[in-house]
Amino acid sequence: MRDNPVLRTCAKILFAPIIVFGLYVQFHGDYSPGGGFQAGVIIAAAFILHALIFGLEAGRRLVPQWLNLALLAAGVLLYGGVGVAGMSMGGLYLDYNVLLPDPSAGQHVGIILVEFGVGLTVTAVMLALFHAFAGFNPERFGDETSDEADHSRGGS
Amino acid sequence: MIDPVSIITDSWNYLIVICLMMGGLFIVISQNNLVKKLVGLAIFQTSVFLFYITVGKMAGGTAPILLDSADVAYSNPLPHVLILTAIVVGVATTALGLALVLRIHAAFGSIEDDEVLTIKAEAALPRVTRAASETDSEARS
Amino acid sequence: MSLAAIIANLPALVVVVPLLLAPVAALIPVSGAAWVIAVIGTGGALISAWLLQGAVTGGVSFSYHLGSWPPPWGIEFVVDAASALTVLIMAALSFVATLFARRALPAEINERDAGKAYSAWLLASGGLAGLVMTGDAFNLFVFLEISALSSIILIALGAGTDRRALVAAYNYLIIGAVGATFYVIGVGFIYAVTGTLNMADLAERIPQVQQDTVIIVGFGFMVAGILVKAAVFPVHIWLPAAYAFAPSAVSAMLAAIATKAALYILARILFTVFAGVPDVTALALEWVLVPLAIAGIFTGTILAIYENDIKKLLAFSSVAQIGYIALAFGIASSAGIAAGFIHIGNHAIIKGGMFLAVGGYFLALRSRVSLSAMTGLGRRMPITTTGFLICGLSLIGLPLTAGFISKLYLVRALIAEDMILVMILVLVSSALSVAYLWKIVEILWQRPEGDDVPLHGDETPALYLPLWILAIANLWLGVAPAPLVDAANRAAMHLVGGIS
Amino acid sequence: MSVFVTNLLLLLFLVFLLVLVIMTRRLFAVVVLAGAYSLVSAAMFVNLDAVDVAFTEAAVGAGISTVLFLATMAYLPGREKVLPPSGRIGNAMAAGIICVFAGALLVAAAVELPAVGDPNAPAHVHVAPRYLAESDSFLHIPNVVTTVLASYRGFDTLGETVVVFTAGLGVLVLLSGFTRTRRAAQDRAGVKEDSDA
Repeated sequence: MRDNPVLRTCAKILFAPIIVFGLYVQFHGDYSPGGGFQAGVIIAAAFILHALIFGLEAGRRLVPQWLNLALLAAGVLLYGGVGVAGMSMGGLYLDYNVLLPDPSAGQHVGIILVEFGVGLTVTAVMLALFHAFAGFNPERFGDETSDEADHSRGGS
Repeated sequence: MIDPVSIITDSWNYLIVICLMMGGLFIVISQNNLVKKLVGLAIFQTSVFLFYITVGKMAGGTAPILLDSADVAYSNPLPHVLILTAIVVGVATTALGLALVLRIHAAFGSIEDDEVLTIKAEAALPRVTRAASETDSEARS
Repeated sequence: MSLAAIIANLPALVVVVPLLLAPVAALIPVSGAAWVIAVIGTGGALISAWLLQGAVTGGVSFSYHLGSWPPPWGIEFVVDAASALTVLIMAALSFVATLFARRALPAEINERDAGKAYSAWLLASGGLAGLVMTGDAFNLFVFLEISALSSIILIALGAGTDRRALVAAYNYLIIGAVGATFYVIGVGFIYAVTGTLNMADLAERIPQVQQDTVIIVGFGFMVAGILVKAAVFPVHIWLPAAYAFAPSAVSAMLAAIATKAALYILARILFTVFAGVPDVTALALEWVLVPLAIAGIFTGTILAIYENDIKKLLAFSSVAQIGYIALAFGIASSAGIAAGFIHIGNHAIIKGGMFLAVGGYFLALRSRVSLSAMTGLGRRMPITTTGFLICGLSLIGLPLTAGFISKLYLVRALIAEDMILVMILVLVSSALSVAYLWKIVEILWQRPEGDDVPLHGDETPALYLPLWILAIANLWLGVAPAPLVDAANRAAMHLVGGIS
Repeated sequence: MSVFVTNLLLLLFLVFLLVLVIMTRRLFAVVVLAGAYSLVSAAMFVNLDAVDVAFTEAAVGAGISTVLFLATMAYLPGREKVLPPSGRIGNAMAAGIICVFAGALLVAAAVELPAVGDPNAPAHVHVAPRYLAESDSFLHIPNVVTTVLASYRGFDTLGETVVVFTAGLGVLVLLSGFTRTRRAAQDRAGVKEDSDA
């Protein structure tokens, strides 16, 4: 699959438009169907396509595992952080009204931020799931070997 | 605007959806294969989603994305929100379940419930027999 | 953030602090540092829960509107005598278990997974707290899943010492998901005839609903789902394996708090949400919950008598103890519900302490703790064993221990309702529980036939201090039970008095 | 009327797919059929005005779930084991009794439910109208599902994000983690002993 020039070219051409479409779904969720969750799946699909065509290694170079884990946490923290911001600005948890002087505008900002948090986490999780399943090595867990062999394998 | 015939006839929706739910549950309980159990669970949950969305449907209504004209009936957005959450929860459960299935296969060499259960059943045996079967399995590996 | 803001937001902090520290812990590869995050998370929750309990002691109860949206449009947290007490018990126990986890958890898994394990740990404790606080029927499902998925991760980590943990985790996942889906079906039917998800609003609207069958079926499915999570007989089947094969620290935390949250929800659904249809709930209590509870008490006790693996034995004993709590709720009188809450607290410290002690044994033996492996441990690990014994005596209900107070109030409540036969059954089962405890005690001080099994390391305060905190709590609550009993009485009054 | 006909057709198609899933023994086929089930459900969601749900179901149920199932199947035997008829029939009987009982209860309740689409059903008149009204007048966001999801029930969605995070965490621990499987009663003497001193 990796040596097929048609697939490689298609993947290169499609990569950016898929992400752009994902961003559209993310930020246009106020007006049309869509939002962070759907966008996250779409954006992850672009990276998964890349990894399918160019290999898991190349995919991991594009988004290393530490970055993936960081994004995973960042989304939850962003969402939760918006809630904490609401608290610290005198409102209750997840109160968007207090984020800006105008409650309606505050709601807009809050909704966009939390949807972005959802999108971030979902993208990262989908990518992590793909890499974990595709890169699963049953040998690592199959039977006990010495712990030296254990520690020499893959980094986190 | 409301078609009375469609209201009467649409009540069948619930009945068929209940059949679908129970079909999914049937797979979860009756099947022996760990992957097929998860498939059944996904079908069970998807059917429950259909039930919720049916509750939210309003006859002659449209999707709850507001239009400029005033006299439009919208379907209930609340079940949609609940089900969006539930779908995500469902896929999370499926992913974790599949990861467990892979680990079980790596550790036991089987994804059939009865075979894995047999190995588990050894644990219920008195200590002596269990120790014997453990040595046995180690000798094999 | 100002102090005033913190105090105003205490109900949210109980849940949000652990949940938001979880992703932080996941990023930390160093076991010790991740543990510090876990201590901050559970400690923060404990302080918040303590302050909340202080606030409701004066009889105040209030609702916290998440996102400032008033219920039933938004989601609310309910802070009252019942929820504050339950959440305080759970926060305290998960904090103590976290102290124990410092040494115990990294020893049973690979240390490079410790950060993620502590993350799951925080998610489980935050998720269970959310379960208790929330006043929204669907939000409850979300927390049900957070706590279930994170518990499954923790149980599966037991594969580091025993591969059967994977099967236990898978079975819990399937059974738990089916239970949660039953709950969602129930909520869906109730929603279709009431149009609301808020529990207080549901309680108001349910009596006005004409469609009786929908209410009965919806109620039945919701309760069935919760019974699975609470591990009430006969849907307890996931519990023994899950507790037996999870890492020791995880067993201790789950045994202490996981089923307690579900039992509290059961009480809430029975006595507040469906309070408006008393004939339905009375029927369910009398013909379903009480018989199941008694069956669970005897099944659990008898299985425990014949079990050799000590963790499994304690897990079977948990099935029996859950039966006592369910039975107490089944009495449905104010005194009965109070007895239920007393036992929620006491069983948490009893079983939490016993699992912590077994964790200590495990780390010394470095193998599954079976009865034969425990031979003579009483001499060689006196501090751990004494703590274990105190909790054990409390479990069978010896006077001057917390367990005695539980039994006392349960028996009193049964007598007050003229349920003499049930009371006799409770006493018989208590006598039976002496059998399995005595079996353990005997072996602990027996001289081994051959040489002693070599132990790995001496007893360290890191392992026995958390145990002793709980052992002393057992004695203290046995001698001076007033704080817990008063709080439980207030909780019961609040639930039976309806939502005011 | 057309909504009803399409619904009925889609539902019957779902029943058909379900029967196929139960009958099929090749796990690859089962997994693909389950994906098809999700996709048809998504079509049904569109038909019932739940466009956001349909979008998600198509992307997640039919997309990600199927990919994960297929990825798992790559490591596993492709056929399920056929039990001896005694065991198979026993399992099916037990499951059948539970499902028929639960299904009968649900049917008894379902016939009492407000008719599908009844605009006066409690679900339409109680809580939901405020969302529809306020989303326009106060929030100025046309997609009501987004406002309810992110604002009114934003805490649910935080929980949902946490659930996704939990699943990601769990899969990472289970499939790319370092805790190896051990068989019963294996001690770890000398491995971990001084790691924490």
